[in-house]
Amino acid sequence: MKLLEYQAKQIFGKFGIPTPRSYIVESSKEAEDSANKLGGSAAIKAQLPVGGRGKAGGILFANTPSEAAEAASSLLGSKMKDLEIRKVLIEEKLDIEDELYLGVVVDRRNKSYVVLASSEGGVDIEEVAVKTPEKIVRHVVDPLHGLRSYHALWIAKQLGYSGRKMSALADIVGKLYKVAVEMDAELTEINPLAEIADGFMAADARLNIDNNALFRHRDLAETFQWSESLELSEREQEAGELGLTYVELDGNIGVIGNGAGLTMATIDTVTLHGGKPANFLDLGGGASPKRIESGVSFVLSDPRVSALFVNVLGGITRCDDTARGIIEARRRAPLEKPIVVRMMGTNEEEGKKLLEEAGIDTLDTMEDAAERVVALVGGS
Amino acid sequence: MKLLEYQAKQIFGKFGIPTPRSYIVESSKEAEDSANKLGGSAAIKAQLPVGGRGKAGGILFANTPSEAAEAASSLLGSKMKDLEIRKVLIEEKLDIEDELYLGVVVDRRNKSYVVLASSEGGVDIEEVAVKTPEKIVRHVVDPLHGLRSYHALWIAKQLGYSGRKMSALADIVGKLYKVAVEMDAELTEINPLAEIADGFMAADARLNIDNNALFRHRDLAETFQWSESLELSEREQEAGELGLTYVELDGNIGVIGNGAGLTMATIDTVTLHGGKPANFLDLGGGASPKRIESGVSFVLSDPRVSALFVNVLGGITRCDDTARGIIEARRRAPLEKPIVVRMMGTNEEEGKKLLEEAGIDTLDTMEDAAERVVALVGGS
Amino acid sequence: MVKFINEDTQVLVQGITGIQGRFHTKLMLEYGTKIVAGVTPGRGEQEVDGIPVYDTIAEAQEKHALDASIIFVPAPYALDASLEAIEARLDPVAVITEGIPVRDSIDILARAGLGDTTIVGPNTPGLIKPGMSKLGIMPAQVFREGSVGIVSRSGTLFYEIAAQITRVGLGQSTCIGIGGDPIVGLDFIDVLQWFEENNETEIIALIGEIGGDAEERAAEFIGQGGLTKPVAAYIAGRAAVPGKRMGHAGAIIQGSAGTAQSKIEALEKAGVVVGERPGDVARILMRMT
Amino acid sequence: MVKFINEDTQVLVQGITGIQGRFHTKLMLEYGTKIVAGVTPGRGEQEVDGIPVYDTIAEAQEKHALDASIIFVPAPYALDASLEAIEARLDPVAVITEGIPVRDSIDILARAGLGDTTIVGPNTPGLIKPGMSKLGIMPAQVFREGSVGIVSRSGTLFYEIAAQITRVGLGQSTCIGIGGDPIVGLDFIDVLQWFEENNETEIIALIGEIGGDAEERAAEFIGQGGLTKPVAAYIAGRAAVPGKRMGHAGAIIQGSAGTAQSKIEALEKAGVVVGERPGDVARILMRMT
Repeated sequence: MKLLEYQAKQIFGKFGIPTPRSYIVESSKEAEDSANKLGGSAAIKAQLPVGGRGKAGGILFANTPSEAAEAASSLLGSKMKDLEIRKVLIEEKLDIEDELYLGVVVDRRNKSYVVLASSEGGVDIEEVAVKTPEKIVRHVVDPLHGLRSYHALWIAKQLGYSGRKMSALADIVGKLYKVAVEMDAELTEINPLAEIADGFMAADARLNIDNNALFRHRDLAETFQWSESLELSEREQEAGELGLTYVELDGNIGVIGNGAGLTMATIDTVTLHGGKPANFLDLGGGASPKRIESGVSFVLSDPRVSALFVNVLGGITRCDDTARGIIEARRRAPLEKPIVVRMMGTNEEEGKKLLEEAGIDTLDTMEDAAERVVALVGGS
Repeated sequence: MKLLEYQAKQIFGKFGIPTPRSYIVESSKEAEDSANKLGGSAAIKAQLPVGGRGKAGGILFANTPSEAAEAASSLLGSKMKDLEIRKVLIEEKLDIEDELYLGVVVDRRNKSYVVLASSEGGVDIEEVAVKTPEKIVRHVVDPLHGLRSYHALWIAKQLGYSGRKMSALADIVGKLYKVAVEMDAELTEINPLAEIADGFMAADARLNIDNNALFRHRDLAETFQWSESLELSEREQEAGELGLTYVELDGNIGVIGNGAGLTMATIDTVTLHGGKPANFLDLGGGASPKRIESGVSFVLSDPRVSALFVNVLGGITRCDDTARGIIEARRRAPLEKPIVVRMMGTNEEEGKKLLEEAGIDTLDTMEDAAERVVALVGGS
Repeated sequence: MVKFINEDTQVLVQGITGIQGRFHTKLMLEYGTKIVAGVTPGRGEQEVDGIPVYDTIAEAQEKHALDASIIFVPAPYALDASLEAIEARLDPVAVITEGIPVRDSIDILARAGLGDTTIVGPNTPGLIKPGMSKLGIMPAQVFREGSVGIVSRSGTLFYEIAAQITRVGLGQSTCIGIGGDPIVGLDFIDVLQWFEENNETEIIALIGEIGGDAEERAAEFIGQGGLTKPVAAYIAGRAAVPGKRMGHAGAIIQGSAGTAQSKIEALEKAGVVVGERPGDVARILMRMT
Repeated sequence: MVKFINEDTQVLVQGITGIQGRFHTKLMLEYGTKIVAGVTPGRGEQEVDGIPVYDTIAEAQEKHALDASIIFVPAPYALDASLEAIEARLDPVAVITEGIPVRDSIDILARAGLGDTTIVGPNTPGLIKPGMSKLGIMPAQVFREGSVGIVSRSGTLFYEIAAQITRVGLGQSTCIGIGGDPIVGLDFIDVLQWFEENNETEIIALIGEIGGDAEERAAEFIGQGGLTKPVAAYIAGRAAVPGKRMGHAGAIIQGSAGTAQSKIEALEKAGVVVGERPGDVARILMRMT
């Protein structure tokens, strides 16, 4: 789950990270009032979970409250990267001396968190990593000890600070790590971290939370809904409500598999044969006839889909159950979309027999089935 | 710092440990109202940091609000173990099926916390430990892992519970450990932990907090003042304000030393020679003349003190500084109380010379000095 | 180094009273795995398929000499279940549970490292030595004794390829699913090292997918001579969309990192033959024998 | 086992810029201790008595080969300072700081155990090898080279008895203050074991006090033959009041536990000669030589 800037900043603030004074608003009138409270001038920032907002024109500046109202009005309701701007953040302008980067991410290789810091802030850190990797300070956290004050000081020192500013920066590093751990963050980032006269301030904020950990953050349930609604397509949201693991793609061949790897491989194979998958739908392990039916119906109901490819490896999932689910879905929605099934494993013969009786194509290998389904929609 | 029952219960409650409904009151009128809110019958419990309240008559029971008022009025203002009862807790009566003991204490030997649990609750756990040690379940916590759910379950199982009650008990064990760690407790205890029809409830609560950790619990500063005022004598409180490490004893020989061990040994030696120390006062390491003067003046001002024994081992603390402090204290309060000084170490000669000039006795060994001071107050 | 179970290994099932736990306990018993006890907190004193259930491992250990564990408990309880297994010095511990928070996995693995416990997973199908025993949830019928070692991040794709290997007549020595999460215990390199030393394994199938750089690291290890046995590989997710999680928590292309292309190139550079389609793996292996 | 400093040991002072740190750095340097660096966060790039100061140990280690550390930082920061020393693999680490929360001490010692770092203290005067070096705050003039090993929970009482031992002409081999807190790293038994193996130590003085059961455990160790060299002891606090803390955080009689009487009886049962007065210790030791 990706939090919006203002949500991330609220959480950062709770952990004691300095953030600029700001107001979140949904109208130009509120924007004007807020700018007034901030003393007239302000930054007006579109709240969307996308990178590169600045370049895309999502951050405007105003010198007076009326300018702020105008800026807010130009942003609100407009679209950026296909998403509608519904909220803007009205924030005090900072007198920035320098811009740093600070992030805590999951480090797969070291099986821990890694703190990344750079004196090159305000730009894409991946670019910095490619162009000037020596400008990135990395500290892999030992999970048994956590990030201690002396680690944070070392990081701040590596960025070239000493004395009071070093201590202030180290304090923020320590708190950002605390945010990462306590909020179960996949990524937490301050970019840029603004150096100002008497310290530092989080000028921007990113916080992506591990969906698997939401049971520890029940207060974020509502935020989660909102975040899903921004990130996912309508069909993806519907699939989520049905409990299906579904990703929308832009083709015309519906793809259903059991298991993430197998479903990915199915999509790859369809693509290799010149077909264009319309979706990725993983039924998961030990799917029941009911679940299979629900998945098949969901994909068939997609107007973009001209044919469906179901690829099931029977292990815990039984082939006869799969067949029954498919047949039931077809019975309920008697559309003229062809279905190609490839199944193998537990109760394979029984499943194939059921499908044949229902007039549904079955093939023995993934390759053959992929070829057939591509041919059915008119080939590559 | 010893918290009172009601303070401990408030904290336990915050950590999710079930506690009875209750009201803390300071008048019989409030007691009546509270009993009313509880449905009429109630337990009325004196709030004092002493053990064995029940036996001493500090816990009364009422079946009606007016009985509660009467009970509260009999307790409030009365004394128990020399302490005045200023608050009583009005608490719902529990329908108790069984009483358990649950505690978390610091385990010096294993350098960790140890969880103690017993099916023998409501009685002194030290007595249980002596008489029927097999009835105490002990679990030493590995500080690197903490007390995990499976440890808590094991403890609950050892007490003879299974199924839902085991889980409920384990939950409380886990939370009590959390209280111990997060509150920096030296001792945290539920005795008795009442087994009721649908679970367990903390019928009593003890929570002693490590004074060294108060910097992490600033919200308890006020509680600390109150707690000190209950536990310490007036002179001990005054000494505390002067920053002196002082314990009041019941004799007539003032004793001042530098370092806890040396001061204890001084008291022992005075006692061995038949004297009765009036106090323990440890100047600590590297005491300044100012600090020494303050300590000497403080002890001399005690009307019970007939003679003073100052025993200083000069290391970081200098003997000449000690002498100057003593002389200045004597000058400011020219009482006719004899002072015996034994000093040794850094600048010993200079110190002795200064004292001799001021007419103050100095001796070379602790033993001789102890003998002399005992003789001065009239021997054993 | 990876310890493996054999016919004498006494296995504990954590979360044995749940639907998954019950189901797979039965299947593992049928396959010959020596399951001697189960644990589900609050469900002590029951039985599942004749296996006694305890509330804690400590109690189970009073009655049984336990060696290895397989964990089916729901994600919110998997942290403590894993730590309990680690503290009880069980090894290996296969964590089947899907959906464990990354923070918990980090914690589990750090503590496992203290006592040198091998954690397989989380989010793994487990491991199987065909014909002898399995500590996992894979369908037994697709495996057959043989000389191919399989290591995979995926579950069903792993069975798919194993089935094809079996069909071409090769069979498998040992097959290990390392798990589809971003953070897993046993990784490709650990397993490849073990295959290198394992006499029963002659050739290896490596099944990877998009996300992270586990395959690139494996390629580096192979390229540096860490593995001398021939490897055939397949990488799922060539057609995946960047930024979208493809089912597995770990299967996501972030920015330009974790693409199938990057993994395929790295593996090929290290001398691994990478198939275009899953079916290619068995064909390539056949050529290698 | 206890490592000790010698003339080659390179010592770090943590909290070197504080009043205590500065003062004792000077005294230790005068005694011959090879202090090579100091650390105070936020005070890097300064100097104390010619010793360079760094913000972190990591930086100090880039310039110096550090062996041991002595810690003077205020109690609220002692946890991190100790962990920093442990992580930097310094050994031994003498924690002079008084008033550290027990919870922090527990944490420090648990983590020290992972890497086998010896923590002396907290709330200790440190250790001294008379005539060679000291890692502590004891006044040097009361010590002299000799054959008595001293181990003590107390500070000044330890100096008092050392001075008397010196005065009777015996001198000391090695003296270690284990600290006056309830929870300390190095304890009586560790030191007694070390004395048993240490050729320079012929007889031993053990200085205990009320609170806890460290002396009883030492007595048990001696009684079971763990120590064969003769021991003279003194226990402070015969006249102490139960329930009152006598200066040291650890010096408190709780209920019937931790009394001087219990300790004296245990030690005497183990064959230790216990003096009634501090001055008795030197006299007893004289008779033992």
